[in-house]
This record gives sequence, C-alpha cells and structure tokens, in this order.
Amino acid sequence: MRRLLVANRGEIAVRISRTAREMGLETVAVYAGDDANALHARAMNRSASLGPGAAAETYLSIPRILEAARATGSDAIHPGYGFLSESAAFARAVGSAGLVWVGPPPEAIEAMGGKLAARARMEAAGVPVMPGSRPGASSDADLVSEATRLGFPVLIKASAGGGGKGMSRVDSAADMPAALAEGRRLASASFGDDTIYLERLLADCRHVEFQVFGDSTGRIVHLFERECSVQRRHQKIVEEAPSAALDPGLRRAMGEAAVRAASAVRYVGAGTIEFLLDADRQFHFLEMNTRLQVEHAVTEETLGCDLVRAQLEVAQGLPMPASWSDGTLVPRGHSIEMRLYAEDPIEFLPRSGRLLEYREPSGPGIRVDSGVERGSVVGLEYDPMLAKLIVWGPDRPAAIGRARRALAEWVVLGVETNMPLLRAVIDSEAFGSGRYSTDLVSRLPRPAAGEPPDAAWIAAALADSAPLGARGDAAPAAADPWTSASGWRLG
Amino acid sequence: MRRLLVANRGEIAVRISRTAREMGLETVAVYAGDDANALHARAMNRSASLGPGAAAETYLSIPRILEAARATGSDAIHPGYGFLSESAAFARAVGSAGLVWVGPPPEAIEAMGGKLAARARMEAAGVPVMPGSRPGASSDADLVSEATRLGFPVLIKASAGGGGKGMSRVDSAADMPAALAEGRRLASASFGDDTIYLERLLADCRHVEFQVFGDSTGRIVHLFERECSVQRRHQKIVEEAPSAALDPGLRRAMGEAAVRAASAVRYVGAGTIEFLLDADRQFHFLEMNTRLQVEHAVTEETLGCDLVRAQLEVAQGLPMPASWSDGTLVPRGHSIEMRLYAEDPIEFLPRSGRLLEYREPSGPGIRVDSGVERGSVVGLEYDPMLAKLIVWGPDRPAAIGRARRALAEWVVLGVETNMPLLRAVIDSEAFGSGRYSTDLVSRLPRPAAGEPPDAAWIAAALADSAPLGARGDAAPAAADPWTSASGWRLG
Amino acid sequence: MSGARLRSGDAAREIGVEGDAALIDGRRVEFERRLAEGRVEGIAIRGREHRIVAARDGRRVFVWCDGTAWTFERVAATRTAGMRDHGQDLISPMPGRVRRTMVADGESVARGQVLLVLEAMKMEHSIRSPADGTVRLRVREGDRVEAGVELAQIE
Amino acid sequence: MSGARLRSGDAAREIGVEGDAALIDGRRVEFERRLAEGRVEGIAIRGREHRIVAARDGRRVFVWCDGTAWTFERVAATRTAGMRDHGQDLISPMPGRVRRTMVADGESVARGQVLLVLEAMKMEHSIRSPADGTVRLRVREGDRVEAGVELAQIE
Repeated sequence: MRRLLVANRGEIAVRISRTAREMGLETVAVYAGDDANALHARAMNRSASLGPGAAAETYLSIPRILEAARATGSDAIHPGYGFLSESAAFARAVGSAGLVWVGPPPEAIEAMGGKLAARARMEAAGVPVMPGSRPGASSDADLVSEATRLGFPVLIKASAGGGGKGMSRVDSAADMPAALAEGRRLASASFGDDTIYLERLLADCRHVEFQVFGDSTGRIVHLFERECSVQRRHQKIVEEAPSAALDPGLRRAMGEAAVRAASAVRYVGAGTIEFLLDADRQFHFLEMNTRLQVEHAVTEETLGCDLVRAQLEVAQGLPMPASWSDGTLVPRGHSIEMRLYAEDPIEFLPRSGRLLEYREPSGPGIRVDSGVERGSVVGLEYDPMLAKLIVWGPDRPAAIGRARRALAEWVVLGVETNMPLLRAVIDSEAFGSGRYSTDLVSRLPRPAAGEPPDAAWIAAALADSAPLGARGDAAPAAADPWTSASGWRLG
Repeated sequence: MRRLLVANRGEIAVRISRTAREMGLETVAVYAGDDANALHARAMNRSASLGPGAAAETYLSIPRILEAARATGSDAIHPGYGFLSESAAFARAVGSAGLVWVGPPPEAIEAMGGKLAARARMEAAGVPVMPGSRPGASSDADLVSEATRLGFPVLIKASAGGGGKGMSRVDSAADMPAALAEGRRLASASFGDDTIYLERLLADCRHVEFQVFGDSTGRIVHLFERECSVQRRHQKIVEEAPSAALDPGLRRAMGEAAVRAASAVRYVGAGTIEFLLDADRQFHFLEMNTRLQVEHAVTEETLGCDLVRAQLEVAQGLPMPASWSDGTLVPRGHSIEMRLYAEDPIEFLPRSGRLLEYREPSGPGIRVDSGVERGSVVGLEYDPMLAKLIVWGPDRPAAIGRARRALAEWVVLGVETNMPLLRAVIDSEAFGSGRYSTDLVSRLPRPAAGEPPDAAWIAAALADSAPLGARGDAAPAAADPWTSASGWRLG
Repeated sequence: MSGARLRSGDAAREIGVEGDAALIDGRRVEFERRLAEGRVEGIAIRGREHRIVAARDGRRVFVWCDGTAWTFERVAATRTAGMRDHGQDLISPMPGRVRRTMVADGESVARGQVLLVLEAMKMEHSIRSPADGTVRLRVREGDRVEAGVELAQIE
Repeated sequence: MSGARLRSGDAAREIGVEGDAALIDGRRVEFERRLAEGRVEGIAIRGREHRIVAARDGRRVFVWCDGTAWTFERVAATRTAGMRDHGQDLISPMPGRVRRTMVADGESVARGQVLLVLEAMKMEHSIRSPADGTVRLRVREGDRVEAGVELAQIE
C-alpha cells in the first residue's frame, strides 16, 4: 500500500488522511464538482474530481470513484463512514479492481446490512436481541399482531436501514396501518427496499455500543464501550467513554456478547456493536455498523490507540496491535466527544452559509477533528456535521470541566450551529451526574437566546461602523467568486 | 482558592489559565504596558496592567504583582516558569500578603537556588553529582588547579544561574584566567552574584530529567523522565518521554535518586531533577528546577495527568492524586514536544515581527500550547518561544510520524522561526534511531533554504498582484496602530 | 460619535461609541479595547475581560463573545437617518424546486413564519421569514429555481 | 497577464499568471486554484495538491506551501518597468543603542553581511544587509535610536 484514496469528504476524510500521512502513505482526495474548494480536497497529496452532480452521482458512484483511483494510481481505498462505507458491492468492486479495501469483508457487510437477517443471526449466536417482530411477519395483519404481542409503543424500522434513519414510533394498534404504509414508503425511498420490522420501544434506555476489531488471523477483540445516549432526532450528538452506566460485570458480559456477534460474521477490521441498555440493566443487540464510527475518537483517547492506523495495517494483512489481544489494554481517564452541526439548536434544521470566522480550541486534553476552516462554505447538500471536539481528562469531572472550557474557546461565526445545545448538555445536571438516558435532550429546557452582554453590543457597534474590507469582515463580493454560492443570505 | 492570578505571559500563562478555568476558578492576567494586546492578557476573566517598563519593572516586580493581586481581589498566585517562579523572596511575599503561593516552599527554592550549595547538599543525600570544583575554590589559582584535577574541557557555571544560561566551556589551562574573569562578569551581570564553579564537561552525554512531585503529607514521588538532549545554545528545543536511553534498571535508579534529591529539601509541588547521563550510563545530578518546566506536557501526555491541576490542588493542601503514589502509574505510548521559537534556524538569533498568518495543526494526538495567534506582535523584549507542539503516539515511530505530519500543518507566516530546524531534527537519522546526545543539533547539516517549488512561486505572484486589503493581506497601516512596532521591517 | 440602532433576536438597542466609552440606550459604559492586528479581539469593562471575535457580512454583524455567538442587524442608523430600509431578500442557495408556498403575496408575515418549502437535493427545506413585514413572493409553486435567485422579499 | 520579477533568497524568477496558467522564466505551468473565501489556499499542478497560505506585508509576500514558509520580494515589475527601485531600508524595531558599525558609509556590502550591532534590552543584535549593494549608514556608533528609526539603506 503506497497511495490511499479516501472515498469521503468532511472531517473523516481529513482525519483518515492525517493518519495515512503519518504512516508515510500518499493520500488522494476525491470531490464532487461543487466541493473542489472544500478543506478535504486540499488536504491531501493528490485529488481527483468526481464530476458534477449530487452525492448519488459522485461520492456514491462506484464507477466514478474507481475511475478516480485508476487515474491517480491509487492502490487502496478507505471509505470512511456513510456514503459507500457499508456497501458490499463497493467492497467487492474495489477488490475486483485489484485495490486494497480498507474495511470488513463484503460477506460481513452483507450479513449485518439486512437488519432483519442480522437479528436472527445474532440470536443464533447467543447475543441478546431487542424483542421484535418475527422474521416472517410482513403483512399488516401479521405486524399488528406482533405489535400487540410486543406491547406498545413499538418502533418501525427499515431492514435495509440503520443509524437511526427512517425509524418511527407507534403508540397504538389504531395507528398501525397508516404507520406501516408510511414506514414502507420511507424504507423504499431511502434504502430501495420496503422490508420493515418492529422492535419493542423501551423507555429510559441508554444506547451503549462496543468497538470491536478483527484481523486476518481470525482474532476478534472488543475495545470497550462508548456511551451514546445523548441524541437528537435519533442521532448522536455527544458520546463518551467509558459509560457511567456499566459496572465491571456488565462491561464484561456486553463485551463478550459483542465479540460473539462479530465472530458470527467472521469480522475483520473495525466495527461497532450497538446495544440498548434498559432500565433493568438488560442489554439488547440493535445493529452492527460495519465501518469506522463517527465517535471512534473517544475510544482512541481512552485506550491510547489509533483505529485508522490499525485499519490500514490490518487491511494489509498485518495483525492487530499485540496489546489489543493480550489483555493488557486498559482504558485510562475519560473522553467526551461533541459534534458540531450546522443547524439551529432548537428544531435541529440544517443551516448553511459561510464560516466568516472559525477558531478551534487547543491546549491540554483537546482534540478537534474538523472538516471546515475559516472561509469554508457550508451547504445543505451533505451531512451538516462540521467538526468534532474530543476532550480527555483524568476522570469524568475533569473531562466535563475541559469540555466546558473548550466549548467556550470555539469560535464559529457566520453559520448557526448547535453549540448552545452542546453547552446545555455539558452544563446539565443529568449529564453531570452520569445518570441519563436517550431522552436527555428532550428533557432539557430549550436553549434561550437571552440578551447579548454589553461587551457584545459594543463589539457589534464597532464592527458595524468599521470600514469595509478591514480584517475580520467578509471579503468584498467582487474578490470572491464563492459569495453567490454561500447559502441563504439575507440581502 | 477562587481567583487565581497568573504572574506570567505567553503560552504558559494561557496554559495555566486553561486548567484553572476547567477547575471552575476565575483567572486573572497581568501584563506589562506594551503587552496589553498580547493573547494571555485577553485569555482570562480579568486583567491588570503592571504599568510601563521592561520586564524588570513589570513581570519581575514583586510589589507591582502584589498590587495587581490586591486590586483584582485574587487569592492565589501561580508564577509559571521563568520570571519570579524561582524567587524565594516572591514566594515569601505572596504568603505574607495572605495569598496562596502555587509553588514549592521558599526554603526549598533557596536550598536549590544556590547551585554550589545544592551540589553539596545532594552529595550528602547520596545523589551522584557531576564532578566539579570543591565548594571552597574561588580564586583563579584554586579554580585552575581544580580544572586540571577534573581534566579539560570544563564548564564554568554561575552558582546563582541555571537553565543553561551563562555557561562557558574552557579547553585549556591557558584559557582559564580570561574565561574566569568573563564568567564572573557575566554571573554578576545576569544574576547579581559573581560566584562561579566548574564542572567536568563530558562528551557524548544525554540530558535526562525526572519530574518529581510532593504534597503536604510529606509524600514525594517521581513521575518518570523526560529526554531533553536536543538543544541549541544549551537550551532545549525538542523533548520526549520516555527516554530511549533508559532501561528499567537505570530508570528505577535515577527515579530513586530524584526522589532522594527532592526529599532532601522537603519538596512540595512540581519540580524537576536534571541529570546528565554519560556515555558509560552513569548519571550525575546537575540542578533542580523548583517550578513547572516548559516541557512538562510530555509527562502529562504519557502519564495521562494534569500537572497544573495537581499544583493547584496541592497548593490548597489536598493530597496528590492517589495513582501517583500507589505504584499504579505507568507511562503509555510516546510523546514529543517541539518548541517554536521566533529565531533564525541557523544562528538562533531572535526575530521579531507580526504573525500575518498563524494556524495550528490539529487532529488525533496533537496538542498545541500557544502564546500567540494570528495578528500577534512578536517583539524582542521577551523570550522568543511562541508556542509548543506536543504530539502523542502509541509508540515512538508513530509519535515521530505524527510530529512530522503536525509540523507540516503548522502555518506561521510573517516572522522567521526555527521550524526548519525542528523539521530537520525530527527527520534526522540520529533522532529517528533514538541514539543521540546533546550535540545532535550541531551535527545536523545546516538547513538549506533551497528554492521554492513552482506552487509557491505561483502563489507569490498571485498574492503580489492581488488588490491590497483582500483577505490574507496585512491590514492597511492606517487601521492598525501596531504596524509601527512590528519589528525589523524592510521598508 | 458613531451611532446605530442594532437588533439581536428580540432585543434592539441604540448604541454609540466614542473613544473608549459607549452609550447603550443612553447608559454610559466605559471600556478598553484589546487589539490584534487592528481588530478588536477583546473588550474589558470594569476589570472584566471579554473575548471578542467579530465579522460583518453585508448588513449583518456576527459577534462571538466569551463563547457565545450573537447575530446583529442594523435596524436604522442614527447617522444615516432618512435612508430607506431596503427590505430583506431571501436568495436561493442552490438549484431546486418550489414545492409549496405557505403565504400569499402581499400577506403580513411574522419573523420565523414559514413562507415556502423548497425541495433541493431530495430534501425539503422550510424557508422562514427573517423579519416581521409584508412578503413579496418572487416565485410560484412548482417553479424550478437556480442558485442565487430571489425567492421573496420582506418589506 | 500580470507579471513581476520576484526574489526568494538567492533565487529570482520572472513570473506571470494568466487565468490558470503561469509563465515561470518562460516555462509554462498549468495549475488549478483551490479557494477559501476568495483567497487561494491551494494550488494543484498535474494532479498534485499543494496547500497554500499567502500574506503580503508591504513589498514582501509570505507564502506557506506544504509546510514550508518562503519570503518573496518583488525585484522589478514587468508591468511597471521604468519605476525606480527604492532601495531597502533597515528600520529599528525598538529603542536601543548602536554599539558598533561594522562597515563604512558608502561601502559595497554583500547580502547577509553584518552592518552594525544594536544593543537593545540588554542583548546585542547583529543587523545584516538584506541585499547586495551600497550601504548608506544613517546612524553612528553610540547613537541612541528610537523605534522606527532608519538605521541604514542599501542601494
């Protein structure tokens, strides 16, 4: 492996290329036509355009990415997360093209990709699975009767889905027919497969996942857990390791179940087993993500490892680091990740614009994995996550203090973000106590804008009266061909 | 302790205030008149001017700092390193003013401050001391005879000195009289005390120091070593932990000697025992630094601790963290610190100017402790260190790869720095092998400027022809009161 | 003394600055500036330091102060009294299709009210009014719009 | 086509840019710009990406390219041929005292040669010639100088 193409964009593309460069690899970026000036396209040794078009024709186009690999002389492809990362077809096509695929075997992707089949397989492997509809139940009548058996509320999920997308809650049998129809429509539209299934919806749950890792010698280990219960719209915004909800016994039991789950599909590389932990401290398999996770960084910080380096090594047939399998690996301290989204902090609707200022926190215990910088244009075409702040501290209270300090150093101007929500979470009593469940965000008081302090009014007046073109102002439109594409502007 | 005054400037003032804020303390900056716009003066909750004048009248003025503490209602003072950090008089004055002194007891500072007396004390405590002139030797005749006994070359050192300042090498008896006269003159001018002594000068040595820490219960521990052999002008520029020169036996022996040394002066707080390790793997006490060290960060990264937090806790009478004294503390991975100086990379002469651009590296394993930002004015009044880059990796080769990658991300424009030297060190075979001694820098080929690549010529032509006032250019002089003070400008 | 009326969210203030003193709705506040490269990057008031980063984009001023980002808009300038307020345009950021209009042309709308729904990149985006006022729609349901097209104006 | 003669260290090049092609001493180099907010922050040449940050300060242009910082000076502009070169001034950055002059007024000096030694803040600083030329000293040994004072000029 000499030249690695990163088939992704944003922070994860930059993050992967950083480790690849540290290993002495050349890195190759790909970009959609409208993304030629994005940070990730400039951050690597080479780059190749994927041509014009939306994601489906660019970052999701297997032929275009393989053509980019060929044109740049790349010999390996890392898919990141999202896009084609969980496409068995892509994994196979990469292999057929004679390139190294930095990911699990396509068979493992397939085995876990169909959520309904995966549930059955996990049950067979002795992994506790969240109670749900039996595999054969597909007609309305069957599913309504299954829902009644499970007890309302239930969740409708797409078998081809995952990551919290396309889920909906149903509270009574009367609502079922309409909800099933809408669920099938959404599943078909989003994933090209209208197969749906039901899961029992438990209140007061925590979402706890285990990092697993396998290598070509057949060894499979877990790399401890991540607590991912801080969610909005079923998507994670704050993660931490370790989870305050686990004691050593539960951690061991869940870790062993995670290894069983990964072993059942002969997993190689980095993957994640997602569990729901209920109020009775019972855990239930939800799904496996057969790729690097957004929140992998909290595992890296507490274990002192580099998951991307291990992915790249294992993809070349090397064994995993010795300390991962000899039982000497012990988490140290506490790590928290906060995801910065370009979205309003109340209704979580995506926002666009241009980052007029962007300055990252730094100093002890701070890591920022970012896909943007000052001047970046934030569009609505892609996932609105801009960057991740990861803090580490010797213990959980120290990590929380550090998170608070780092959030207060992070300057993001020009695009509305969820920063107020992140601060509200970190400052909340529930998060501080460690006793919270997936409804934490919905229980927070809505972040009130309040009124600017005197210093902000004065600074605004000074900036308002400063001559145009002075530093800190946006560039004059004439000098900037990108202004016109910079999103929703108030004229 | 509620409000902490940080009696320092630059990166260490910012770094201390970060931890203090994380602990919920209010922080107070002090600044000399010409430093009102420095980063550290803006980074804290409050600030107080120390009035006009050079360092001697500001950052080194005990009355002015105490007055600032009084005016701001501060109840504790952290001195950082340099300036008043090793002044027993300051430590006493802080205590007398009823404030908490975040540092060792004045008696310990005094005991280690006179290097000649400290050598005798260490010898009595059973710590191997670098062979040198006997304490009574002060006349030229005595010192020449001592030099002959020790064997040339010898080093002349100031008893009141430290940190590599004011040392000079003498190669023969014939050079001694002139060198002694110059040594006394320098010692008197720099430290107000012309007492000098001699030390044997060993070739092929390594500079290895141990972090020690004591608390008010009388417990004293060491927190492992730092390798500090990469020096220019007797001052460190790259440090790492652990040292590739130590095996477990030598590490234990040196650690025990370090604890004996600190115990001999009933040390409390953070301190450093500096040793020279000779080609025969014998170690010799050089001096003790009774303060936080510039390079403390590599200890923090490998041990997973926060030395400033521990200093602040111990200053309030709390015990040191339990894991430091129960034997469970084990270094993990490898950390390297690189000091960015505003100086030319060949003759190491200080440079001044304005940072037209400044962007820090980030991502996994990267920490930057900086005293500057974009727009900062770099003068010649103070120490030319601008910032420190600290990397951590699972092993030494990974840390070196990360250092190389991070240096290549660090954008510093407008002021000449030692970046080319840092890159040359990290890229050198000697550093890569881990087998190097204090002459590493002098053995490097001088960094050749070479010729800019095509991309740089093109970028220069584009910037040269861009309209003034566009982003990325310096602000127009009229809008910027600091241009005229921005250092050596070519008109 | 330069003066302006600025608005941030629901709050509006008359604010003027002369030298190192500001008048905020008539209340005098003395302050010290901390500068970096001619930019104001800090404001000290009664011994308290406030970290500041400010940027301007057209009529809007963005101010980051001690960890919180605020958006200001000039409402009416004292020194330019008499100047006509231009209204606020809503510009399409990318190609798309107008799926629904939620208000009628000429209707009175409140700040935050949804004016129309744009479909772009397979997602629906609600376009809300940036201010109270009268809406002038520039597009109709079903229209395809290019990037940069004016969708509506609030007067 | 804009053109200029630029110097960096010992190297000097005639360089012109038109659109996405540059002429470097007559050699044609095609490139692609990567922009951030109108600034060129990357240049791609034959598929290779070069990260760029550039800043200008008076006559000097600073360019950071893939981890290395370069300083350029305009030597003589093609499009402004005939303009007189102003020579190069050495300006004192802070108060100090001229401890020694190492050259005589009117002497020919080489780039990098020490012209004088300034004592400031208890340290001695060697002031070197930024270019080959004839030196015009503006100060004498023992002179006290304020910040901003011209110490010498190279013609």
